[in-house]
Amino acid sequence: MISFEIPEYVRQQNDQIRMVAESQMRPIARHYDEHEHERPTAFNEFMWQVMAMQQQMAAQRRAQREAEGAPRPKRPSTTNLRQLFMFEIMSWGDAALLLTIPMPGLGGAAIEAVGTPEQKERFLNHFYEGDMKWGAMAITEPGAGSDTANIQTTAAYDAETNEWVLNGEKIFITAGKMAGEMPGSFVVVWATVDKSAGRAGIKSFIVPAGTPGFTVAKVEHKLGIRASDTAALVFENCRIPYENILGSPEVQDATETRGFKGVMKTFDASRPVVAGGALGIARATIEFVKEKLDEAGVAIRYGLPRHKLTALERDFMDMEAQHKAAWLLTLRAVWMLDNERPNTLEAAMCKAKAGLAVTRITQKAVEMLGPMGYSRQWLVEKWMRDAKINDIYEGTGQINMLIVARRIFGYSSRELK
Amino acid sequence: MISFEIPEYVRQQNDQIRMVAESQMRPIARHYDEHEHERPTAFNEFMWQVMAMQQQMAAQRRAQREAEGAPRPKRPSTTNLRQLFMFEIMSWGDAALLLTIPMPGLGGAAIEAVGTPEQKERFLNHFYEGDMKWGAMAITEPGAGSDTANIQTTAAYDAETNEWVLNGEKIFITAGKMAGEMPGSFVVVWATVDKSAGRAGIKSFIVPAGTPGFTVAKVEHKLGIRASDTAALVFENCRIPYENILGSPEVQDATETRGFKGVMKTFDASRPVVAGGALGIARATIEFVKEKLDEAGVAIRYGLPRHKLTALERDFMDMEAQHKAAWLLTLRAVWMLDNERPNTLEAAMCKAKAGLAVTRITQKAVEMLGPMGYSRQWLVEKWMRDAKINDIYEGTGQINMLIVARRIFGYSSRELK
Amino acid sequence: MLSFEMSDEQKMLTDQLARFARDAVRAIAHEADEAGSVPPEVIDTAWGFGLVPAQIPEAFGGFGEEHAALTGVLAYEELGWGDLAVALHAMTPALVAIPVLECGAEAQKAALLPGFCEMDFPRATAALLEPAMQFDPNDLKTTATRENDAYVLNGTKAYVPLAADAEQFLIYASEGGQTQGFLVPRGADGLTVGAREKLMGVKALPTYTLTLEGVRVPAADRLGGEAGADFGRLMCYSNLALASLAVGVARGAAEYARDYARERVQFGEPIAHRQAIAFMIAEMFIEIDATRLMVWEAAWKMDQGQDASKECYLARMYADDMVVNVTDRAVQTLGGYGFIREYPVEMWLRNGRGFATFDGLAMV
Amino acid sequence: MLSFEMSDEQKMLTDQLARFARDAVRAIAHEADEAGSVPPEVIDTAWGFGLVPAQIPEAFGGFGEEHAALTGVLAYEELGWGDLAVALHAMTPALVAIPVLECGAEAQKAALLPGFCEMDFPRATAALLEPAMQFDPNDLKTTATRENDAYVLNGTKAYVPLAADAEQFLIYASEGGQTQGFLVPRGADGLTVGAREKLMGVKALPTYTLTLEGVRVPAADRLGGEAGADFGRLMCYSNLALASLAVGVARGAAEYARDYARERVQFGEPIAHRQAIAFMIAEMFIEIDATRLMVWEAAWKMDQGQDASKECYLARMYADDMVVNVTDRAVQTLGGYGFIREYPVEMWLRNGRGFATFDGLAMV
Repeated sequence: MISFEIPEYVRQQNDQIRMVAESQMRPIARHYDEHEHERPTAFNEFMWQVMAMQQQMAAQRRAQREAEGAPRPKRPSTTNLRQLFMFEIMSWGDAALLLTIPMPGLGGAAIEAVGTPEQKERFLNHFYEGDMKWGAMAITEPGAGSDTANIQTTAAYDAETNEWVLNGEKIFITAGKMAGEMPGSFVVVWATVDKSAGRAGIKSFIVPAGTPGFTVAKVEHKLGIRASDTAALVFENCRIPYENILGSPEVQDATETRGFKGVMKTFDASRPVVAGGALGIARATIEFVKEKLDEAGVAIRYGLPRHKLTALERDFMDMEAQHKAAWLLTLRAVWMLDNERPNTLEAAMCKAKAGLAVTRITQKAVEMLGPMGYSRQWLVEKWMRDAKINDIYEGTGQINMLIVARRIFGYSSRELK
Repeated sequence: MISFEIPEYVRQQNDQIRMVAESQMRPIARHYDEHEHERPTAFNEFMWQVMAMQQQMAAQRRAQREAEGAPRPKRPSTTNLRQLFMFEIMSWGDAALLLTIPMPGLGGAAIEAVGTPEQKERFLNHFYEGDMKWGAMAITEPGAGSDTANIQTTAAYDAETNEWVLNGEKIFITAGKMAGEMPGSFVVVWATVDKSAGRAGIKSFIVPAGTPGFTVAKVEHKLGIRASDTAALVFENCRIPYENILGSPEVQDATETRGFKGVMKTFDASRPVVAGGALGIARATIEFVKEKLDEAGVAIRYGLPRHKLTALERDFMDMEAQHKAAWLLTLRAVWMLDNERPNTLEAAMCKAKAGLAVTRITQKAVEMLGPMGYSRQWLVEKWMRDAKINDIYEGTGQINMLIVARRIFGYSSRELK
Repeated sequence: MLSFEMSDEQKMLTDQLARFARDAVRAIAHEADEAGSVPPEVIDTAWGFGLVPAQIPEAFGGFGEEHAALTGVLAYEELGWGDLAVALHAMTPALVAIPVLECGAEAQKAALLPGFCEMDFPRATAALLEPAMQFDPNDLKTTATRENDAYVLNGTKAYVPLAADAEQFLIYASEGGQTQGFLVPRGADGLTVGAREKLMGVKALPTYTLTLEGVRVPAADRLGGEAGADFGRLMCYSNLALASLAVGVARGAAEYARDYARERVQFGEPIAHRQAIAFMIAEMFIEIDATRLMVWEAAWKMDQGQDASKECYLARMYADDMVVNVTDRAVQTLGGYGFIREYPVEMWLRNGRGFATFDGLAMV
Repeated sequence: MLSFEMSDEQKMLTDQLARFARDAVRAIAHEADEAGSVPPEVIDTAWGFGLVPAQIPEAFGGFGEEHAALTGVLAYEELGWGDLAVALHAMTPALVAIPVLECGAEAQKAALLPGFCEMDFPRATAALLEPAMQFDPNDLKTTATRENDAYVLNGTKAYVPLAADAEQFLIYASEGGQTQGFLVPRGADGLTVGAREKLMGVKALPTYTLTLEGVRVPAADRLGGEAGADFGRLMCYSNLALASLAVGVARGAAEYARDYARERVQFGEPIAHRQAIAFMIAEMFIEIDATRLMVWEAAWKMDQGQDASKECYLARMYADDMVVNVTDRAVQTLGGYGFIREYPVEMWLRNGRGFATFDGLAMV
């Protein structure tokens, strides 16, 4: 049965996250935008404790259930749905601060997806113990943005020491500085073990923070999401144990790119979440504009014929509709994920739409609010700057359109370049 | 000196054309839309006489000048500018009827551009004498729309009879039925003399109406411009004299496609004129909407800040601005032509913009006028249907964008496909 | 619990409708557009799916399922995919049945609903639109004035489907600034069915102008009787119906453009190999999916008994714009062929452009 | 007679400005944005081109050419191409000079215009914008009330460029619903220059809030004196200035995106080989050219003495939208690099988004 009902327990969780977003993020959002590269340590500590506590409670619940021999409650998974809401609401709080939170992140997601039990034990199971840690994913290189098959970072196997030796440079790594420098943190690095094999040669490797030869070369100054560090990482003869490779080390022949595709699959999960983050900014913007219109005594009159609307009403309704359209596409993509259906098309659709929608909504909002919209006194101009990354990372709008088009036509990347 | 002043004599000519458009075209526009394939004979006869008279007067002026030994008045050419206005205003009258007017048309333009003196004497100089005649240009084929290099119609030289033998099918030929059937009329047909030579093998040939083996196979039923016949032409062993070839019969090697490019050059002249036709429809629409808004007491208030505009005002201003933007691009393209400057980029720009603008303007107008806009009682719905062809013929919007992009990047058709 | 999956019944229904749309409707759509009428057997088959009787209580002869907007929009998308004129024609009786079902007084239900549960195609239609440039369903020019135990109707209506054959009219008029419906039988004094209208699209659907000159309607025949009708709610059903039909039309056009782009070879390759075409079509599909989901969500909210007027309105506005863009881009994809009436896309553009105007021409 | 060609003088001027923009302005633009100020020598060089003195009659110390909006928009496009903040800073004195030149009483011209013909950068600025969400230049909240032989000004102004250093202010206020200008010297009682503002863009341009508490202005210091000023005409000059600056900013972004797309290799080829990128950039150039032509036509009409207020207004609106779209697409073309402040496009987007707000911040 088609239904748009969000389960009560998800809504309760959302209410809690909303409180955090409102009390912990909004008040400091402007400060960390104006003070780029300053670490929001207090906020991070707070979140660290919250998440550690949640982990403990979840573990206790699991233990108790097992002790009682009670079966796991039988209901469809809502893991990704909850993840989506978490991202949406915290991004509503502040998209940049959200990205600073000590979490396993996309690197963790990759380990979760294809890691061995030992890898999970080493890097994930005790993540929230002790000091704050970060995980990151390092794919992009100066010469390889969307073109991941062209990755130049190499991982050479040294049989003598049973180690991988990494060499290369990664750029635009979200939380790369934290993940690269803070003890216990790690970065999942894409590298090729055989350049001649193309995609089939690309593997990912877990590189712990502090590994000799692994340095944070640079932290970028950015248009938006300034509180979040975006780093360039350099690997110079960086040696990691053999068992830090994710998935099989074997290079399949060029037509067999299952390994590569497996890693690409993590995008099917991450794109809707990123879309949700975009839509959190969009919602914040719409709510803020509405609040200001209310204060100014400007009502939005739904139900009127087009010719009776003001330009402002039309703009505002367009913002709402764009947001709703993108949000429902995103909900669909995570629902498919939770229900274990292939969602590559739908994930790319929602990401493309959300990236465009949030760009359009926030840019329009700045205009609608006039001299105040353009001023750094209000957060709308910041949201416009933060928003733009959503049409760029996790696949630019163009890359996502390409994926959508290929799926619609059933084309390979050779047929539709 | 940058100036937007239109010379007085051009404006006077425009006033005359406007009277024709208003008195001869507007009153019968709906009738010939509703009665597809019915010939607007009276209108055509009228225009035939007008144009014949103009030709005579021009000839007389020339003769008198020569007799008096007076020099040709020295001023920049305005041939294309006047052509543009003629098309714009008559298209404002009715875009479909405009295309029915007995004229040498694009076929004549090709002869004018690259024909020999003998060809001009045979097909153009006495065009307006005697019965009504039509000229047409036949490029498109079922398998070759924008892809003119892929033309399959063949022209084989028969040395015995010193004739070209044409075989193939042409579609979407504007005025193809008239040009193919009315005595004294002609069609300029693109055909290949050597398929292996690609573009270099493509030549154009003048095929007189009534040539054995040349038949009008079909007249299309269309969305708009219904008064204008759009025909499919078939050539079956159609024999024409050797001297009916336009330009050199030699096949240059594949890299030397000057001949082909020469013919493509006619687009640099025709595209701005077609853009002008599109903008005539756009202007008619904007004026009509304005009239109806005036009648309804709805004012358009220029100068207000955006947030004080109504949605209708914003839409209407957008229509005006889109029209103005496309019109100025078009004016520039013809000015360059009249001043003998290369204008391929500018011609493609104005065509692409005008096609989009007229589509957007007319589609929006139908919506703005509500139940009346969608009704066949008013002409706006017809203008929307007529308008659409402008984003399709003389190069679709996509093809024109491709030309613009190639020029901007300095790319060949191999680099940017 | 969140789900994007139809129930088994919905799947069965939409499968049936999709087959009907593909095999029976598409086959006649072009001819119907040119001829200005739909073959009656197609209408009868469409009506035979029982979309309306299904929702009428058993007491009135129906199948007694609930009035479900969500099922309605699923069905309408399939019908719209087949042909808009056929869909509007076949579902014209719903323009009376749904308002009576939702807002009718008990006596009105008893008198009228059984007529919608017969095999024969019911001869009932409604009149909301007016021949004005700036039409507002909440500010009608047609007036209803109370005179003793009757209302007197004056005004002109337009776009009244199937009016020439209708036995039963539901006529909307402004009663002191509020839009209310009035049930008027054929032949009422002062009610004149005018000439058939000529429109840009939906040419296979006969629509008429209606003039009302002092038409007296007994007070009991006001929709909803003493209580009157909740016109806002009816507009929601209309908005949903139109938006889902728009999704159907757009999907038809997008699929056609996709298939054409895959087959049409230019410059040695299918045109779909070029990003300009491929991205255009990708965007069409994204927007269609987005609109569909907005329609679903709004319909679901209606069915939950929540106020969904904003959602229905926004979904409709979004759909109005989307369907014009998508059908226009489909014409563009076909190039010259898009302009030729032998190919269906030009008709979809003409039909698509109508949605912003079609208030009250469909009800789910 | 129709022509799209600059005069030789205009060509020479724009060539000079283009060189200056390329060599001197672009070199410091990023640093200026980060530092929040422009090196004074760049401003002095810009002022040294004499754009303002050129238009001031010889009697007042100028070069005595006519006030030509068309020459102005040509110059402003080049300056905007260089850097918007530098352009706005360097041309701030025009915010006083042009209104005085166009609308000033003779005494006002005599008193003030010579000050704009010196080598030193004139310390003059104007205040139109207000710190309100819904700002309307024709409905100011700052009021001017006549009291005997003076006007009393009350209100708050915002976005006043270079106010901290200004000796001379032109302050716009509502006088009975009509916007009029008032010439106020630094240090006038009740005039307070507030804190420097923090804006999203044009960060190198210092702007300030201004508060006016009972500021008394002699009646003779109302712009235009007894006759007052034609504010509508001044808005035309402002609209033209902003629109041409927007064309400059957009052209800079489009050219940068074009060059980047030609050089950036992905999937084995420059990204410009892909239609999605190539068409996006083609559209940018079409829209830039279209906007420029609209600006030219409006400016030409102004210079012909025709009423061009509609043309100036529409050109500005078109330019406002165009520059946001173009700069946004430029960021998009650069992908991740577009988001990094080392590359100039993100600044162009921030600056570009300001145009819809910048009423009265430039004058041609």
